[in-house]
Amino acid sequence: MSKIIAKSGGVNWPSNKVTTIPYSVYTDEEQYHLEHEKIFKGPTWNYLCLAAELPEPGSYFVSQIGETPIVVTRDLEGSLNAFVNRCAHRGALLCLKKSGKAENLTCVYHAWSFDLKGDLNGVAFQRGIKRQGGMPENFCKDDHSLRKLRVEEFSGLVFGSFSDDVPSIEEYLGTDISSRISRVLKSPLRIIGHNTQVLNNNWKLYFENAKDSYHASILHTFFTTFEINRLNQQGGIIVDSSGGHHVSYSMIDPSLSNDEYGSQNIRSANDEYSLEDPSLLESVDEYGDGVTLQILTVFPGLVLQQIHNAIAVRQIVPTSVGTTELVWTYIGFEDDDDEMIERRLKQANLVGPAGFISMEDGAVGNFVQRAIAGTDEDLSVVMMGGEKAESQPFRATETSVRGFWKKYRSLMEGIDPNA
Amino acid sequence: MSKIIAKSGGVNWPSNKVTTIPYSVYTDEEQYHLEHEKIFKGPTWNYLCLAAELPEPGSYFVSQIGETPIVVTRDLEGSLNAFVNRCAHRGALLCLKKSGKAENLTCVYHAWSFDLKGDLNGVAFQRGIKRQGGMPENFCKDDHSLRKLRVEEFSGLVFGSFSDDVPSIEEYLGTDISSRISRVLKSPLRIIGHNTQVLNNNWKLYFENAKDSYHASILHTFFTTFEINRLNQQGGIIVDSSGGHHVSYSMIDPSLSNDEYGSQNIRSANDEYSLEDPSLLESVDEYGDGVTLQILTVFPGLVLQQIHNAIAVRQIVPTSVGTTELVWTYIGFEDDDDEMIERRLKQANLVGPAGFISMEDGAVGNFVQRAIAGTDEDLSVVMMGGEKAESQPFRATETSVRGFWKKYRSLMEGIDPNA
Amino acid sequence: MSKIIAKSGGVNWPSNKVTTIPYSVYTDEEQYHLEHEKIFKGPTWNYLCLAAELPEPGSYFVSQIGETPIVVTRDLEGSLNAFVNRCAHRGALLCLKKSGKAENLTCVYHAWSFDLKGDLNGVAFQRGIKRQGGMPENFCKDDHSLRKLRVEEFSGLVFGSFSDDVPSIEEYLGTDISSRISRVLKSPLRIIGHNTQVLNNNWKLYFENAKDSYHASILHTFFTTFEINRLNQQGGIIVDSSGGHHVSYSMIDPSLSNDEYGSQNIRSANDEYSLEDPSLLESVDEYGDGVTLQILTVFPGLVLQQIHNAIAVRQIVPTSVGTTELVWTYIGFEDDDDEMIERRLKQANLVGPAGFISMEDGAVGNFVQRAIAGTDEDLSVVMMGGEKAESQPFRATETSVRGFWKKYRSLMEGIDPNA
Amino acid sequence: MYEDNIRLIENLMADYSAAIDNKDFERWPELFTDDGRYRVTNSEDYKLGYLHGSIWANSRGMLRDRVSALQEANIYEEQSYRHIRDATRLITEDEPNGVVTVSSSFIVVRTMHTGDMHLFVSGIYIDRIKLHDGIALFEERIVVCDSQKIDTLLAIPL
Amino acid sequence: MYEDNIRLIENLMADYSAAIDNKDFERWPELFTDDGRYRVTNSEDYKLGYLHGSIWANSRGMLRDRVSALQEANIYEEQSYRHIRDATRLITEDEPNGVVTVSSSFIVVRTMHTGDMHLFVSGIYIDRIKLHDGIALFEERIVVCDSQKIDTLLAIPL
Amino acid sequence: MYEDNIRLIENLMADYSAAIDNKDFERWPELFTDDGRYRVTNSEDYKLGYLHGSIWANSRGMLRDRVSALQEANIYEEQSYRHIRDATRLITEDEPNGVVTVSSSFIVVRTMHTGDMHLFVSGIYIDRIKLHDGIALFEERIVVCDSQKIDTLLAIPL
Ligand code: FES
Ligand code: FES
Ligand code: FES
Ligand SMILES: [Fe+3]
Ligand SMILES: [Fe+3]
Ligand SMILES: [Fe+3]
Repeated sequence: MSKIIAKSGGVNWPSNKVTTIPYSVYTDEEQYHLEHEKIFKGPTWNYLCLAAELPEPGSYFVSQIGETPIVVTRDLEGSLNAFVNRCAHRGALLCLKKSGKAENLTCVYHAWSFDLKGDLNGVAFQRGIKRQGGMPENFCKDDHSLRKLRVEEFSGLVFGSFSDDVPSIEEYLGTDISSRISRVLKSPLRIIGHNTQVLNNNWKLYFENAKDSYHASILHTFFTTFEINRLNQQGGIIVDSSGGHHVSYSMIDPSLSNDEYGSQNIRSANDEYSLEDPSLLESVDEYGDGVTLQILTVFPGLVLQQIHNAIAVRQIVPTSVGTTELVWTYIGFEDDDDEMIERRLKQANLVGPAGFISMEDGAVGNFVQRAIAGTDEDLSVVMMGGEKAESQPFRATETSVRGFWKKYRSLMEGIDPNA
Repeated sequence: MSKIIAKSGGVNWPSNKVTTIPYSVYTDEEQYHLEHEKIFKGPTWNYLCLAAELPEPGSYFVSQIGETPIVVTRDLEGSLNAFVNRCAHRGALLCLKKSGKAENLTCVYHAWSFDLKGDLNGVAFQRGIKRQGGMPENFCKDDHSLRKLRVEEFSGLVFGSFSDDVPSIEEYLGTDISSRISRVLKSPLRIIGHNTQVLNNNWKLYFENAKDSYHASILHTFFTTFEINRLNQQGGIIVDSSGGHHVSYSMIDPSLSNDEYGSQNIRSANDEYSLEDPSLLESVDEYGDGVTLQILTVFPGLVLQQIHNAIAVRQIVPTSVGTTELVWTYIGFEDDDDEMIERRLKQANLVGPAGFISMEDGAVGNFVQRAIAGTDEDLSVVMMGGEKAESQPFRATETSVRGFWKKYRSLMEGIDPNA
Repeated sequence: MSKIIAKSGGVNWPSNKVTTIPYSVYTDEEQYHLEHEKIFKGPTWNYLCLAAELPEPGSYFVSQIGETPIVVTRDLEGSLNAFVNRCAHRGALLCLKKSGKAENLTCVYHAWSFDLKGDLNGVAFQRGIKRQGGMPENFCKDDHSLRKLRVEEFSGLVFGSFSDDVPSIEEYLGTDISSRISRVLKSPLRIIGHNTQVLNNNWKLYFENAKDSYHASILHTFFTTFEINRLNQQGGIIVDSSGGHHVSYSMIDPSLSNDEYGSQNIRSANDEYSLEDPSLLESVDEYGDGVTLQILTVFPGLVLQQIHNAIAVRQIVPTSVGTTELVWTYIGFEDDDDEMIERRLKQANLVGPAGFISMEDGAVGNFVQRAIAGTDEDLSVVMMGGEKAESQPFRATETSVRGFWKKYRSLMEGIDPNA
Repeated sequence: MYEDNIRLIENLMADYSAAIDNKDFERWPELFTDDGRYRVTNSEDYKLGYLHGSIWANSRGMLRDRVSALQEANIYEEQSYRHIRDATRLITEDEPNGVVTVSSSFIVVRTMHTGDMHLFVSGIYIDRIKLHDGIALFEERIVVCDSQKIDTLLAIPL
Repeated sequence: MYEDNIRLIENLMADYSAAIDNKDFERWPELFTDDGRYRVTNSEDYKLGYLHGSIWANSRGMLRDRVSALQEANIYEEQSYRHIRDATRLITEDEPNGVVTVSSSFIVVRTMHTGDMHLFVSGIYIDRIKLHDGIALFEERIVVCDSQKIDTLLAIPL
Repeated sequence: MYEDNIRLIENLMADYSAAIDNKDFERWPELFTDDGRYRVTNSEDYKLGYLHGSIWANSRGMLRDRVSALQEANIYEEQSYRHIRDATRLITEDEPNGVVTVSSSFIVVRTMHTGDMHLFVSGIYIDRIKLHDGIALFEERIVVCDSQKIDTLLAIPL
């Protein structure tokens, strides 16, 4: 095993580069606990939900940051609030349903109640009964608010942060990422479905996978076969300056041949394969820019996907060092006509837990988790496209994966990695 | 996070008071391991079973202290014994059934056998076969007894201790608690049923819940609604000097109005609600003292409950830092007539895993366990009724919960908390 | 608890003998992790599979060492190879099936491909696409082979080692063990079945059980009752000089009475019991040496069993500190005639998860694991037949269990135990 | 037994599971006679002859009260059951009184609103069914769970 | 409903489960009409009226394409299902069009090639069945899973 | 197949599950013909044509011996099974010999005396059933478990 130059939690890093990753980063309990402090409760913006999940004043919605349960509310003035979903008295869950509507949040255990801003406004029997019992005179409700988060909305996405130091969400995202989020979330949303995929692997393995443009046309042969996307299309990768966020996009260019592929002789070259009902792939260029695929990630846990007319938001929720939940929300827009709705429903076959071009992503992280058992002293290699984490005008690269590790190490170790 | 003034296991206490409790006390593995040494194997009396489970000489019954399996026996002289249910040879479970009758306990693995006092009285092939093999000459059976516990019985309750220092059970309980145990267990018992409730939370969260008179009329709306019990009844809390044990009792006083309730405007005020078959609540004052409810706890794991004519013993058995089993034994008395038996069976609907006034207790501990995930650096607040853990003539208090923490901290840290 | 004289992981040893074993050796996470370094990846030969599972060039078979997944291949020259079943790029499982045939092993994630010797021979888009992207110029395939193991075959058994220091397999086994392996695996094998038994206990408890000749006639009453094997037969134990390997054998001697048994008065003396279909036990002396039973173990995880004509190989695979899998392969020989095949199928009722004389072994380790919960500070006793780990001409002994601990401690602590 | 009685019984069984699994709880008490008995016990208590039930009723009124409590008083997280039943076996048939005793093995899978799902209970139903005027009702249903353990709580009847 | 129609429906149900559990996948689309609809959803989405399905088809062709992808394109570890169904309940009967709507509770146990087995899904089938010339085919099968969670991936249809 | 034969087969199936789940073990061998065959295997071995069985018998005597061992010789913790079977499917019918081949999917839930319960086995029964003089008996029952893994031990037959 290579010599140690840096250490965080129980993980030893062989260098200050991001080209070799110790596998213990996916298995070490101490590291996982430290991630809660340095990343999830650190200077980051964590995706919480769509603003559309909170349609009116009094709406609340339950989400999660790291393993911490969070409740998001729209208060009576219509502004958004977020706090830990935990009563300030003895710590019971405050909201017991996924979502709902309320003027106050009242805990079932002893009926302490909180307004939608998270402030304590009622303590059952505070003065006791018949002047017996109750809370001490010096008890002050203002000292017992819920644990509040900062919350900001961007293009209908709601983000929360435990940190006072993190800049505004737009500054955090940067203009490149912001503009490509707005591009997709162009108008009022309509939610068309939800589900949750249970991933038997560390959360980072999924986030890397979403950033990994190298695997797209190889692991998912459906892509190549049906010319939905391939590396020899026009396209590229944008990585923000922090490294944490990225966009991968591509445009079909049917003129290009498959020879590059044949010459690679890899599993995915299979052109005689054809669909009996090709309507699955009849898509429209709803953005008018010819971009057929845009995968965008925001550190540490959001994926925004546009694949033809299939649009979805994925939230990555860690549940233990070795398990993760991927919360899918499938969306369209208020102004979709019936044809567009049916188109989105058909194309939804491409994505999600049963998606023709995404089901593999639910398993491949677990393939790594199982493969490193017993030998997590070894290293993973991230060298495709160089050693840096800059934007690149092609997709045969792991630049955005390196970007992830650049951001991750800077937060975990407080260093400035060589990337 | 508040500054540390004391530390046990992986838990940091902000002060020597018992009014704020760090949530990590419910999640920390190191703390949980230390509890086995300091509490379960420490100077405490742990409830094991009812003497009625051991009807005759030769009876044995399997129980648990902390995670340690225990077997209780009634030896041929009729006296009670207890030891770890683990063979002194290679450690196999000795008794494989929940209960039974035997003259010797013989291990299935290599047939070492032990008498009902836990002494080794037979080693298969001790002298080998045909003078070949067998145990060394210097092997002495007396050095290989089972690991024995002290055992004492009080009012038909059997307790065990790993400690030689703990005083007798009556002294441990004190007169206030002793007398109220004897009050309920007035005459020869008849067991009418068993079941076990699996709690997905740390054991302490359930024990606190049983001591918590504050929640009773709020979480369990059935109480209030049917005037089975409410805070504006006569009643009170007795906490013993150690803090570990308590009694909460009340007597119906129908004259009192519900206005106090209305004014609190909490979930549980719902008086138009009526039963189609009110026979459920037709109870008799079998103790002749008008006490309709008595909840009694003995540190660290016993709850004795009388609610009208529904009588039950609950044993709290930790199974991991985050899971617990609650073993219910439902009882009546030998001299119950048929009406009383039916009355107890009907009123049993009030308690247990499906109990109208107890089912919530099976879930609320888990609400806390889930709510503190990822943020167990925060604090729980226990201030209702002051800062002390003394007896109080009212029930709008958390005094017995503070009592628990007083006893707990004195054992875990060897300090004398300010309570 | 006795004073500490040695420590490995979180385990304290009371002496340098192997007659008392601290129970924490079966429960301590740190110890379990250290076992992977010192034992499974240390100077040992780990059983992987039968050579018969790799019939021809291109065959591969997936196995495990400790928790590490391993793939064994037969390369195009027909020689055997083994490596960690983990891609050298980002660490995905390379072989996704239990076994198969291939000329190259291609990873599904990014299509890196490896030859059957474990060398990297293809990197998808290594040169990028249209001269864009791809791997750095200085990237050298030779630096990215799979993690290779040493592999050796003996009598149709395939072993692998992470260590360069361990001597050849024959030297590792020694002549006594080698010759008795060859005795059983006399000619070309025929596999007649597989299954896997999930053991809810630490791996060592099962390995000790397989070495423990003391329990055989006591735990498994079927043995005694049907004179398949008993302690008062001729027989004995061979322990190799390292202590790690052993052979236990016996020959029927019907002349001998059961009095020894009666006098022990243990569970297993039950001679009135008879079979309705005795054909179960009609066996033939296929080795012509009258040996009706031979149980052989190779440190750290192989059991080779001959019981009459029931022959099986058992691989012990740890899956966590408290769980283990026992992989059974039931075998015969190519030259078995139909009668012999039916005989083996009938006698297979004796062994395996439902075996008349082995089912108990699947449970007894779990009896220990449960019995030591909460009190693993205590000690297990291994004194039958003395304090040493030498070969002995009788079976009322635990000499081969002591042998296990001798080998175990020498690897874990680097000491030379007094045995 | 007559074909049509078999059909009546099978429909009663299916209506019972559907009433609970579809949360049509008001329908549940109506599948019992006025003095219908219902008890949830476990194989250990049942063998020992203990009469206790986690849920115990000897009137349709008590069953209706259980439903009201479920809907108006008790606090529990949103959850749903899924019953899967094995074949119905005839045990005894009391022609004159038109009462049939049958049993059937079952499992119940419980799914919480969070999406967490697990095998909640396995056991056997022991039923006395009253057949009258082409209507079948439970005179008694004893739910014998194989395990004495109940996870968290038993809010919805089995 | 006529006895023989009941038999046709029961056979269709059994053929469906057998086709999937025995990995006779080509048989699966043939149990639907040409314009057969198939959707896998969950109780939450179903209640909210969301139209999305993890698997969504409105033609037999789409079902056949799902099978080809399963066999030619997608990567997943070898695995098999085991369906256990409860009784079929009649919901509505549309004589003139020979279309019957029925429902049945089910569970699916999934076993991986590694031997790891678990309760994968519980839920209810809501089926519109076309009966014509002594043949029964699915005009629509909606698979409503009780949980919105799916472990790892959903490769084989439910 | 004749209605009454179907009833005979369904009763045999139900008696089999009940004999085991109710621990009426002596009844179990009597559901087989004198030369009845019984084998517990797994889908992997079954596909590969391996003949081994964890439990393997080719006579009613061997089945009775299994029961005696279970009751007199072997040590195992008290435990019980709960069988849930899906519909019986006809595979082939050999009129002249009155032998019918059928299959049915099943699961078995195992509950230990401690109250721990889990999904123990899922699989399929493949049965050759002899129908003679209004009596149905197993000429062969092959129990094909979906998984090759068996938790702890297999004491009670499946
Ligand atoms: S825990 Fe919320 S009010 Fe007490
Ligand atoms: S472990 Fe009990 S006799 Fe050996
Ligand atoms: S992980 Fe194997 S090729 Fe990338
Ligand atoms: Fe992907
Ligand atoms: Fe309570
Ligand atoms: Fe053994």
